[in-house]
Amino acid sequence: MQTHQYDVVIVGAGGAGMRAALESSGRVRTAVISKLYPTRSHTGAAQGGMCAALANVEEDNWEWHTFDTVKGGDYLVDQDAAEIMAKEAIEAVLDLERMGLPFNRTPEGKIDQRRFGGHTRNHGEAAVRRSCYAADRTGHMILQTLYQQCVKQDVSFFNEFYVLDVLLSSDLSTGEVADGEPVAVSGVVAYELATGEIHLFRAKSVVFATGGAGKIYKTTSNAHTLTGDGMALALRRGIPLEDMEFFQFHPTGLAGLGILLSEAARGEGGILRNGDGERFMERYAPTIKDLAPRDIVARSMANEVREGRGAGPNKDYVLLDLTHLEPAHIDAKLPDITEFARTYLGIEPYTEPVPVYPTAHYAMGGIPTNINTEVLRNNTDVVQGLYAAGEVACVSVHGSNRLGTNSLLDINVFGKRAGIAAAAYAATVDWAELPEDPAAYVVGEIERMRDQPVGERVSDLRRELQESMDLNAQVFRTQESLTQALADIKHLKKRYGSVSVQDKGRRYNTDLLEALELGFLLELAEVVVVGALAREESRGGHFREDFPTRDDERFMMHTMAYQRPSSTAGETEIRLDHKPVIMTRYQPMERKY
Amino acid sequence: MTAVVDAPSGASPETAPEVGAVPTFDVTLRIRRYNPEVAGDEAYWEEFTVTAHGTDRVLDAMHKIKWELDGSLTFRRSCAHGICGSDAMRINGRNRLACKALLKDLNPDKPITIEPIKGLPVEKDLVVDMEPFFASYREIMPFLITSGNEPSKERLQSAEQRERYDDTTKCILCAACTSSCPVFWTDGQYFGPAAIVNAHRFIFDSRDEGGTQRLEILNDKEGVWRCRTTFNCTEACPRGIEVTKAIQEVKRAMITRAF
Amino acid sequence: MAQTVTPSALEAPRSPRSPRSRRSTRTNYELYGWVFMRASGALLLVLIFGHLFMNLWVGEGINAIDFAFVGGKWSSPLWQTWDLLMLWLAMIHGTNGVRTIINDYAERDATRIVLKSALYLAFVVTVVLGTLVIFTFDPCPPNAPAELLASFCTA
Amino acid sequence: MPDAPAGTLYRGREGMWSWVAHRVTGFLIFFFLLVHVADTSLVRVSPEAYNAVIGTYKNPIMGLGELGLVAAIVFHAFNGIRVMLVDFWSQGTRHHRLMLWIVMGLFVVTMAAFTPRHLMNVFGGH
Ligand SMILES: Cc1cc2nc3c(=O)[nH]c(=O)nc-3n(C[C@H](O)[C@H](O)[C@H](O)COP(=O)(O)OP(=O)(O)OC[C@H]3O[C@@H](n4cnc5c(N)ncnc54)[C@H](O)[C@@H]3O)c2cc1C
Ligand code: HEM
Ligand code: SF4
Ligand code: F3S
Ligand code: FES
Repeated sequence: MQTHQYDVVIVGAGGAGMRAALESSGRVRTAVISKLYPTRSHTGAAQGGMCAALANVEEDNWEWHTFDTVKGGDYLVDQDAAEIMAKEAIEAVLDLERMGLPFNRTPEGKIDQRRFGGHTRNHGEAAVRRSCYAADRTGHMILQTLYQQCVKQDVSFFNEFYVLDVLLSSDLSTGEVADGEPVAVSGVVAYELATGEIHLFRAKSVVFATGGAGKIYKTTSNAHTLTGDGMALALRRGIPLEDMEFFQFHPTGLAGLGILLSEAARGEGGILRNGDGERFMERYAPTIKDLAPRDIVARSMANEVREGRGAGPNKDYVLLDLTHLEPAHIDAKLPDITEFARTYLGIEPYTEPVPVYPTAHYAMGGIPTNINTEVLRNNTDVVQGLYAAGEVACVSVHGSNRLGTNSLLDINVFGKRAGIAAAAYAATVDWAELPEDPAAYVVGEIERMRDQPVGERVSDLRRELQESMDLNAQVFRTQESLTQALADIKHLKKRYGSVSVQDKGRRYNTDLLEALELGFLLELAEVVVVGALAREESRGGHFREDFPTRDDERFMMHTMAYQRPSSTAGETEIRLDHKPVIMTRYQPMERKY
Repeated sequence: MTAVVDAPSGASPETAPEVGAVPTFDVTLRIRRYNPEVAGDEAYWEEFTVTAHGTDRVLDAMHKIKWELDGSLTFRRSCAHGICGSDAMRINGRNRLACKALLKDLNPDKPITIEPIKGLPVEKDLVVDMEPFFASYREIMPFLITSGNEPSKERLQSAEQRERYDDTTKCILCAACTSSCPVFWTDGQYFGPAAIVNAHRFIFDSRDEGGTQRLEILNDKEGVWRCRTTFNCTEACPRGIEVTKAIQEVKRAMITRAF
Repeated sequence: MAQTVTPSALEAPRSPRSPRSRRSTRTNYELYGWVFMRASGALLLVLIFGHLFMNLWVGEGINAIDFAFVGGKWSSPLWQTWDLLMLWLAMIHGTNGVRTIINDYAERDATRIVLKSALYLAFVVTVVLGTLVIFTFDPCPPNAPAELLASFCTA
Repeated sequence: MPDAPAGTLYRGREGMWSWVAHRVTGFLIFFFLLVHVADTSLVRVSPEAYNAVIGTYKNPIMGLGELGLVAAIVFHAFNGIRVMLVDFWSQGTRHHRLMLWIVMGLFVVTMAAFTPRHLMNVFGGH
């Protein structure tokens, strides 16, 4: 085992992680640990844009942006956080431009902006052009630009190191640590892919920026590597997860594949049509039609298919029609996504509509944090020195449904805040005590997995999990379907105990890591389903057919899910608690578009 | 979409939206394997046959092998749709991204050969050491260099100025180009096309002031002058970047500067 | 503590950051070489095609080449300059080209040095020899049989 | 750890193969040039010596070799022009493939004109 010491350790080198690193590495000794080379992170897949009320092309202000965010999130948004995000958005975009990000430009040479779902002028009057973009590769440009700046600042990266444990000064997982008692982070344990070696990183501050968990579903826009590691590690160590039942299904994934076609396609004028060629969004959201927020569009699409108005031989998808747009316009604004359609479906978007269907896209929930990105271990206490930002975190700026372009914003605004806060904290404190034998847990897990001579195959379990989640916990949910999903997960968790890997080697043992990632997925899926079962209402990304309306009376609150030992020895269960929603300006209204 | 599965194993036809009726077919993959931990240290070929669907890519077939036949098969991958740059490999003799190469375009009658990209040390199976590649990238100062005070707003740039370097901003650092370059194969010292592409991205950015320094770095004896315009890089680039064109523009910029 | 021991055979194949290994050579030599290859190539095109045309095409082609033919050509300053220029340009162009090839394929420094020394030696010998021949050439050497010489020698 | 195993031949396209040919022809011409200067310098020794050596060029085998050499020079020269166009003409990289076919066309035409005449001289001669 090797030991390293850094003031700040950042886990994850996506947009949030690198944005934090840029702040932190200039102030204190910082290391960034990432299971992928930084430029392979999934931030690079983001297409459409990053919004900020720059008002470069039309009247706009951050207050409208805050409102849209709150309304888009179906009022489950913490409004103080949303306000911060909308305000700091402007500087966040300008920061990136000054770092060299090649935004598309207006005729005056300023950053160009375009429309995006749910972003409106003056509290819902009409769609507004708020999304700053670089063709349909905004995430790619952000990731590259941040990495470039990290190269400039000579940030220390540990690439292809998998963080598998976070070390805390007390064991929270039993639930026995009293509220108010101080708990601090002391480091992380990581596995080096190249050698199979275990590394202990001692740190004063740890920032989690490990991204999303889309792989709990089968059809997803997320990368194979988005297995929710950070969320699951926190959960195992007794930290709660907030609002995990809210998972966003993006309306326009390539049918059957899940590869994303950005909302920008509709922002630029694309239209959704059902099997009869009807522009069905006119029925569901008469004002902003195809640019309604994602939960509404995804549900409308699924409903069209369910009611037999789908397109294609099996009537199981709808069509995204770009054929009325000028090919030159498509090439200028949407080059990548039209190429996806060509490469993967053999469809020419100039002349043919593209088959699309909702795809699992974004985890609104995650590790709860306050607006300073400090991780909460209950409704009020923070874990000292532990921070989280990006998709892994839940500051709750997205509530129950994230607006398009708000995530690239989130990772920049809160990534920056996390970097500053983590460095500031590290500069003031001493090293926290390391637990005894800090790597024991990770070593044990790995050895158990490697030593199991024969057993269940990782891929079977993962496939069964993903299929059950797609079937039972997707756009439409019922008590019955969720109960089924929970039973499936419980069963799979049992079988996971006897999973074995074929590759017994040390070097580049990706087989072993897939097995560990499956463990994360199973635990997160359980949290999603348990939360969804308990939330007997429909709100944002969570739609219960047996409870089709929003119920502010009972459910205007965040879900806090804790993993605690269950009565059966050696097993755990999910216990739910609640946290109030922070409201400042906007009282809940019916959400109409 | 609300159906409840009886047995979780059930693949449900009505929830798997597939485009038209896709025929299945068998493909054989001939994969260059290398395990650093067994004695002998020799790379060898191994063949696997799997059943594939119409829209499957090479990556899907490789996953099938890894997940169902041989868990020790090792390769990098992440996004699975050609934007993260993890899975550049040599497929039927040419560099491509496994996640962008459709099996049906590859003549499934013959085995599809898959090898690691050339010119970088192989670590295991298809995984190569990317560090030399990134080292070259870091050397060309791949970041915006400006002088003077930071403006309070954005720096202005016209649409034409933005267009000037658009092509080279698309790079995902997959190394398909550099490892397809015959000059890079020889001794691995050449900066390689990817580093030049990324230098180009800044040299031709109207906001950047570090062009001269970058030109100087690439004027090195391992720099642009080693390029012999073989165009392998341009053919290999999964992002459709006109790599050779970018290299030539850099060369011309140096000539203009020198005379 | 469950210490995972890494066998020495499994040393980390790479460190988080590899040091810069390249020594930079910030001169314009490669640039000049590159430009020269092109400029000389363009000139050589004319020179060599002219040369080939005169020697292999006009008249009886290769069969006509003998001492008398050469003597005839080099008695004219035009052809003397022509061939001299061609010799020098082709030798520099070719030597620089072969140098590139050696740089590409000879990986070990020792091999490089040996091969390049041989190359430069060949260059010097050939250029000196060729130049001397062109300048010191006597089209009508005394004591040579007249039928081998150009017609003007006897005139 | 072996460094990069050779694996199969890289299946490059026109650009790569034209470069291989350019390199091979350049290399060949260089060695011919060394020999050629050496034999020509025999003119300094004596007319007899020169004519004796030049005489050996006139046998059919050397004649065919000569043909190969001319082919090499012609290809190298024309392709050299193509390389320069790729270097200096802003549209060169887009049309490099077309230009290679033009090079090949010119090559064929040139060789078609030269070959019969040369072979007639070599074989039909004295
Ligand atoms: C296809 C697609 C399109 C999108 N388009 C948009 C858009 O247009 N606008 C918008 O605002 N949002 C968009 N999003 C959402 C947004 O891109 C993501 O939510 C955001 O990029 C997440 O950034 P992140 O930094 O949190 O995580 P990521 O970029 O996913 O980075 C995660 C990092 O954590 C590392 N990591 C993970 N686990 C471990 C571990 N165990 N140990 C060490 N390191 C680990 C990974 O290596 C990686 O570096 C899109 C998302 C997708 C999938
Ligand atoms: C007939 C006119 C000629 C032209 C137009 C010409 C042109 C060129 C050009 C442009 C190059 C550079 C290629 C590159 O950088 O990729 C080159 C390379 C080269 N030339 Fe010539 N050349 C000619 C004659 C010759 C002759 C007579 C010789 C031999 C003495 C020669 C030997 C070489 C060699 C060895 C190379 C290096 C090849 C490489 O690096 O791949 N050339 N030539
Ligand atoms: S230029 Fe193209 S091939 Fe080369 S690294 Fe970038 S994306 Fe990959
Ligand atoms: S393959 Fe290599 S030789 Fe030049 S054109 Fe591309 S860098
Ligand atoms: S897996 Fe990301 S590019 Fe292929």
